[in-house]
Amino acid sequence: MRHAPPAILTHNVSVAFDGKPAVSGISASFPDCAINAIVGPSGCGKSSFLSALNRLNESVPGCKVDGNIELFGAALGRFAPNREELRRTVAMIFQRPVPFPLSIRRNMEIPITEHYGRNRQETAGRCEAALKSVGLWGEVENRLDMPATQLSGGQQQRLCLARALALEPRILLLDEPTSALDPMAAGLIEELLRELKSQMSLVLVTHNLAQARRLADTVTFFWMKDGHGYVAESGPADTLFNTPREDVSRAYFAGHIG
Amino acid sequence: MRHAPPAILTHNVSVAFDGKPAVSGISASFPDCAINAIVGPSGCGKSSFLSALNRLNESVPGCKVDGNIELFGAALGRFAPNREELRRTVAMIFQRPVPFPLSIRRNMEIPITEHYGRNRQETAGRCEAALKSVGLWGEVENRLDMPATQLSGGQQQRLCLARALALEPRILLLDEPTSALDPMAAGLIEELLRELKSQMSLVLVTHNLAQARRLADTVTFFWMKDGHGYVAESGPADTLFNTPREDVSRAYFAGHIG
Amino acid sequence: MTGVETQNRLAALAIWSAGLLILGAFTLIVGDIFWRGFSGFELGFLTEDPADAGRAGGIRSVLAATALILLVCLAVTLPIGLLTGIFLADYTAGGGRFAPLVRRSLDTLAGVPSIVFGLFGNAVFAHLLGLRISILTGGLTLAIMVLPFFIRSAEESLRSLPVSFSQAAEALGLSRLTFYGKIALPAALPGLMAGLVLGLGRALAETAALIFTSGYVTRLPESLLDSGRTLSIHILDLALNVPGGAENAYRTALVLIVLLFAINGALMALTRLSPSYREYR
Amino acid sequence: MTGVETQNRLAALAIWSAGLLILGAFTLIVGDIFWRGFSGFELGFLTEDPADAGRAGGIRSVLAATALILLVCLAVTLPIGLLTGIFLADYTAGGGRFAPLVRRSLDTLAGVPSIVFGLFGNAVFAHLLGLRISILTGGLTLAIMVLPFFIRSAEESLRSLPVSFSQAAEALGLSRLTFYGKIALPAALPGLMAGLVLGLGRALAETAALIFTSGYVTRLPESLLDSGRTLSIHILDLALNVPGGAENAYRTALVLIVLLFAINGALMALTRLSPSYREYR
Amino acid sequence: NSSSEDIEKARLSLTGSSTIAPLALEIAKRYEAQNEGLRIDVETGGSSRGMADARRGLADIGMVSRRLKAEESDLTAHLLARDGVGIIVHSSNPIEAITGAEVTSIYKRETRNWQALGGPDADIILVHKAEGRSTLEVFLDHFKLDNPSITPDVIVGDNEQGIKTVAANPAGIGYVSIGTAEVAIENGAAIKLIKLDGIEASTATVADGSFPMARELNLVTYGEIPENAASFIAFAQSADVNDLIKGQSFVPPRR
Ligand SMILES: Nc1ncnc2c1ncn2[C@@H]1O[C@H](COP(=O)(O)OP(=O)(O)OP(=O)(O)O)[C@@H](O)[C@H]1O
Ligand SMILES: Nc1ncnc2c1ncn2[C@@H]1O[C@H](COP(=O)(O)OP(=O)(O)OP(=O)(O)O)[C@@H](O)[C@H]1O
Ligand SMILES: [Mg+2]
Ligand SMILES: [Mg+2]
Repeated sequence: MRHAPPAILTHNVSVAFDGKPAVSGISASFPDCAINAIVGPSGCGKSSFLSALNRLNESVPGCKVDGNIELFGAALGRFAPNREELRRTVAMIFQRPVPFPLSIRRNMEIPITEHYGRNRQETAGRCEAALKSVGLWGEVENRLDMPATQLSGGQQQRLCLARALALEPRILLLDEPTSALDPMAAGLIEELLRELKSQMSLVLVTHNLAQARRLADTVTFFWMKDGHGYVAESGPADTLFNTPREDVSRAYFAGHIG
Repeated sequence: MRHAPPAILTHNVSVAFDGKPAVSGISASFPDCAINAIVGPSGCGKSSFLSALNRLNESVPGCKVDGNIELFGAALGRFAPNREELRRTVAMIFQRPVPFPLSIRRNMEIPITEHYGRNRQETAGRCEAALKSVGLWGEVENRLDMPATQLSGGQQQRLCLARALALEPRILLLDEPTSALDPMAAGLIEELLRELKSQMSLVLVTHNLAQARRLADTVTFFWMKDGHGYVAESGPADTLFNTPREDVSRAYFAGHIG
Repeated sequence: MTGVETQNRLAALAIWSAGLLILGAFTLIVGDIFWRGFSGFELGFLTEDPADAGRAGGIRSVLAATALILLVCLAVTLPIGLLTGIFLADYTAGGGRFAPLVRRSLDTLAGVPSIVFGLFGNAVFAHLLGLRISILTGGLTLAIMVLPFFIRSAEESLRSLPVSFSQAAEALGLSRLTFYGKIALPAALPGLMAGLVLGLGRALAETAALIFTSGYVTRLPESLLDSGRTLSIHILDLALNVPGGAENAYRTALVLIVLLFAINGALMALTRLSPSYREYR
Repeated sequence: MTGVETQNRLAALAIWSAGLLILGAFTLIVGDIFWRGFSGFELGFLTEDPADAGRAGGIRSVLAATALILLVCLAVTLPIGLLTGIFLADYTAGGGRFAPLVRRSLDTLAGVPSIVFGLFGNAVFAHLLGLRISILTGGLTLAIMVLPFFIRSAEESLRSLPVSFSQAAEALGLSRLTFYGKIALPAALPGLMAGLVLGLGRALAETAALIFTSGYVTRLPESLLDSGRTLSIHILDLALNVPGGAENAYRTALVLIVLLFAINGALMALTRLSPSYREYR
Repeated sequence: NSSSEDIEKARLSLTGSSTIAPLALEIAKRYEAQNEGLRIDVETGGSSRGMADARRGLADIGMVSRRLKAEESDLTAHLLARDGVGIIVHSSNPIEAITGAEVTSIYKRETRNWQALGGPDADIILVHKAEGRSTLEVFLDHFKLDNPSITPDVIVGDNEQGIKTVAANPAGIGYVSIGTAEVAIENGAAIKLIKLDGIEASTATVADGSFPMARELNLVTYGEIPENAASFIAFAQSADVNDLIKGQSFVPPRR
């Protein structure tokens, strides 16, 4: 009897900018229905690696991704027939919330109609469901036509989450999603992520070790050597935090370096 | 026999933007010849408070600072006769290095000639001494006329430090000075800060608890209540990290919140 | 160094003086037009056609021709200008080595004397394409003249948008069409409008390019293939060729400036209606 | 939705077409001038003064007058333009409620027909200030016309600098004079140069404003108080008033365009020398 | 379809001198009012363009603000009106009359001060027209002057510009269209027309032929004249338009 394939399986992935590698030789496996944290110091290529998973750095000039990526057991190309489909299925949330400078409603509607066609009722339904799932519905229900940029930082980030969730992704990539938010707002997002992991695979890049301790099921620890990042150690969260094998992980998790 | 006054003493300082307080009631004391860390989650007003110490937020429209600030026992106004003198004496380093888009040499020279007049030899001397003190001289000695923006992130941050140190400040404010740098570059800066504390008082805002543990002599912990920041606890680093008094500090330093 | 404070004060003085000087020049020039244009201004000036070579009557037909020419100009400038602006602002759209060439061409075109555009429009649109001396020919010629300005300002306003918008749109799997149509252009609206105002201003002020293309006729135009004169040509003709035409020249200039204010105000009001506005002052 | 890919391809097609269209129009217009201007072009055209109403001889004196007028225009535009640009870009400089007023005035001025500037310059500079119809009067009038464009583009390029520069300068206790003079203006150089190129282009292309201010004289100017005609006026005059003047009109247009290219190239080369260049493509 | 052809047929186009254009426009309006269905488009672009467009068939009728030269005899001129060119000085100048010889001597820079003519002690400021202007040709022709020998203080392009320049220079002298000058004086411009060789410079003396320095305003055609154009020219040359000609400050020719 075989296990279900992991949500994400990478083999020897490297990302280079203008020929200069930012990360290289990344082989990692992220299970479904789990929060997979990526931790490590600045500049070690966490964001670059994350963007490779939904081919978002393809539009960065001079950026080249090598290696194999499989999603749910299928090569990236077979998993999603085209880039748009891939982006819908593998959603991405950034450090700073990026609401479009439009109304809250338009922020939600534009991606929904793009992927599911123009159907007024279905769109409204999806929009409401997604906003409810991030706990924003009650707060904005009566002012959907107000500019999204007038929301607080935490609300904006939740709106961005809702915007992505409305497309029903199977994988959610998060690049330090709470590091620009105040602790209450960050707490709300953390709670949300815990709820979401029953439905999808989450990959969470974070600087905040405490956050990783609180949330992560698996941890992948990036470190730098020769000017580019690599995976120094990875595995279940417990193992990494309590009994890391490598010297560098031990020093990092004990707070001596990084 | 009286002790020397602390480098910085604030009493009931608050900073508000457009009437909305970002931090309030900050009373703190930072000794000379020490690294004083300010830690706390995002948005709790650490940067706002730091800018108040050299009146940098005076030029932000709508920003109002209240309360008393004393430097080396003298009220801010008496300590430095004017704003420019104050900025020279109380230097500030930002999260992202801000080299001016000019040559390395010009970056160093402009502030020196502004404060000490145009004296070719003295300027060159100060420039060299400052670059040496941050360990950059050997790396750039032969290419002082290359654009500063072509340096690596770590080198840029050290250039910014040198630029400030050339003015011989007595207090150095640092707002997450390593959070955008890779671990090697960050390590160099940390070492530098340790050296500098024999000559001046450093105030270091950091998100990185491990960094605070490694460097800090005193720690001031900011937390949020009612939408604005306040000092939840402060004192010697040992005390805060090992035996915090307040519940919130205990939870924060144990990694349960923030 | 307390000299620094003095320096700051001197700098502020110089900067303020420059601002005041500009405002002064503006007041002088526009004030002069208002002063002279208002004396003896009657509403009939707007509803009657010119008579006695423009000395008598009003400017109804001239206003109509001006409006039509501007519409033709806009109909060409807006789509081509926006597309080319996107082309220049967005490297992935193909810019690469080609964009600097287009940009340089535009800068050169911006400096070609308008009389050359006039001769070109006359040769190509009026005669080669058989559009005659007409509102259509004039509008097309104006469009070529205004495009360099509009494109550069469209490029600038698109370029000033944060890249995170484009990144977020890509991450949501939006097409470029959706991104530009529904997000970037609405967000860049204030800048685009400012560019449009500048472009329209230039179009309204143009004479040399129009003498040969839209013409001189003061009859009320019945179709886009009729010739018609614009406000600026009317002013020029009254000032240069019609003895005793100065009064009506100033009145026409007054109308033109009020029109400019109105267009400016209307476009800004439109901009303010968009939810993108608050973000970008 | 594979429609998205199709949409992307359609968008790319439209955007590229627009770029090509602009390049095509440019080639047509500038090519036409080159084609006609080159036939029978001799170097003597640049070193002789016009003869026989411009039909014979060259354009030496016209070139000289043009250069002088541009210099006067620059000498006024640069300082005032930069100061006002700073005024508008920098709220602490005093902008506040006053800046929008100045900005609106500039937009309006940009749309005032140039003939009005001509009449204004004639009344104020030539007669009221007693500068006569002269190169000085022409240059000053041009400066007023070009300022709105230059200021707006100076404002834009200053505004596009990261605020962190200004913040860092303040943290180092630099005066505003130092900040603008040594840091911001050098950093904004590429944008400023682009604005200057546009402004100079407009100045070179202007006719209506100069007819009443710098005049028609084709003698080699001996002082700034002499009258002198610019290349554009020469072209206009040859095209409109001198039977058989078309050939030399095209030759003059050719010279003007080559001049524009040269100015553009020179300013860009200057920009590339500055260390700020690499940061801001 | 045939109706659109009819419209094509019933179109008449004029182009050329910007001096004549306002007058032609008024005449065309009146003629259109009398001939339902006919459209006359008056365009401008200068005398030389008028001739060029007439030759190339781009316009039915050209407008030329001077007598045709010998080498332009391929075109047929139809005299529309006359325009006198008068000498003007500043209104504060006591000089009331001038002779041809004095004008020649002033423009040759032999006479340099108004005192020589009994005026104030002030250096004469010479205002001259740009080359290619028909007023200039009339002036040079009348005084048998050679243009390159003249070194004026100011060169102007149009009549309005000449008037503005003299009005601003108390020591100025210039020559402009008499009709235009009369209107300007009526509107308070600080200039005056002075007698030339004892003859009053006014539209009246131009009309009766006694004022010697004048130019022709012509309509020109090339080759066979279409019927439409011929009847318009006939109308434009009839006494029916005298009021319009006078209205534009020109002088109707003796018919
Ligand atoms: N668009 C780009 N062009 C060139 N180099 C880039 C680009 N993006 C990233 N890099 C380089 O790749 C390396 C890794 O950057 P990346 O942003 O992936 O690191 P990170 O681990 O996410 O850091 P942080 O924690 O600061 O976000 C860095 O050295 C950076 O300079
Ligand atoms: N220029 C400004 N205008 C208005 N509000 C501001 C401004 N700068 C900061 N604030 C507000 O003040 C509060 C504190 O911000 P501040 O940047 O001081 O926090 P911080 O602790 O430094 O956060 P971080 O760790 O993210 O840097 C925030 O709520 C922020 O929205
Ligand atoms: Mg990152
Ligand atoms: Mg901060």
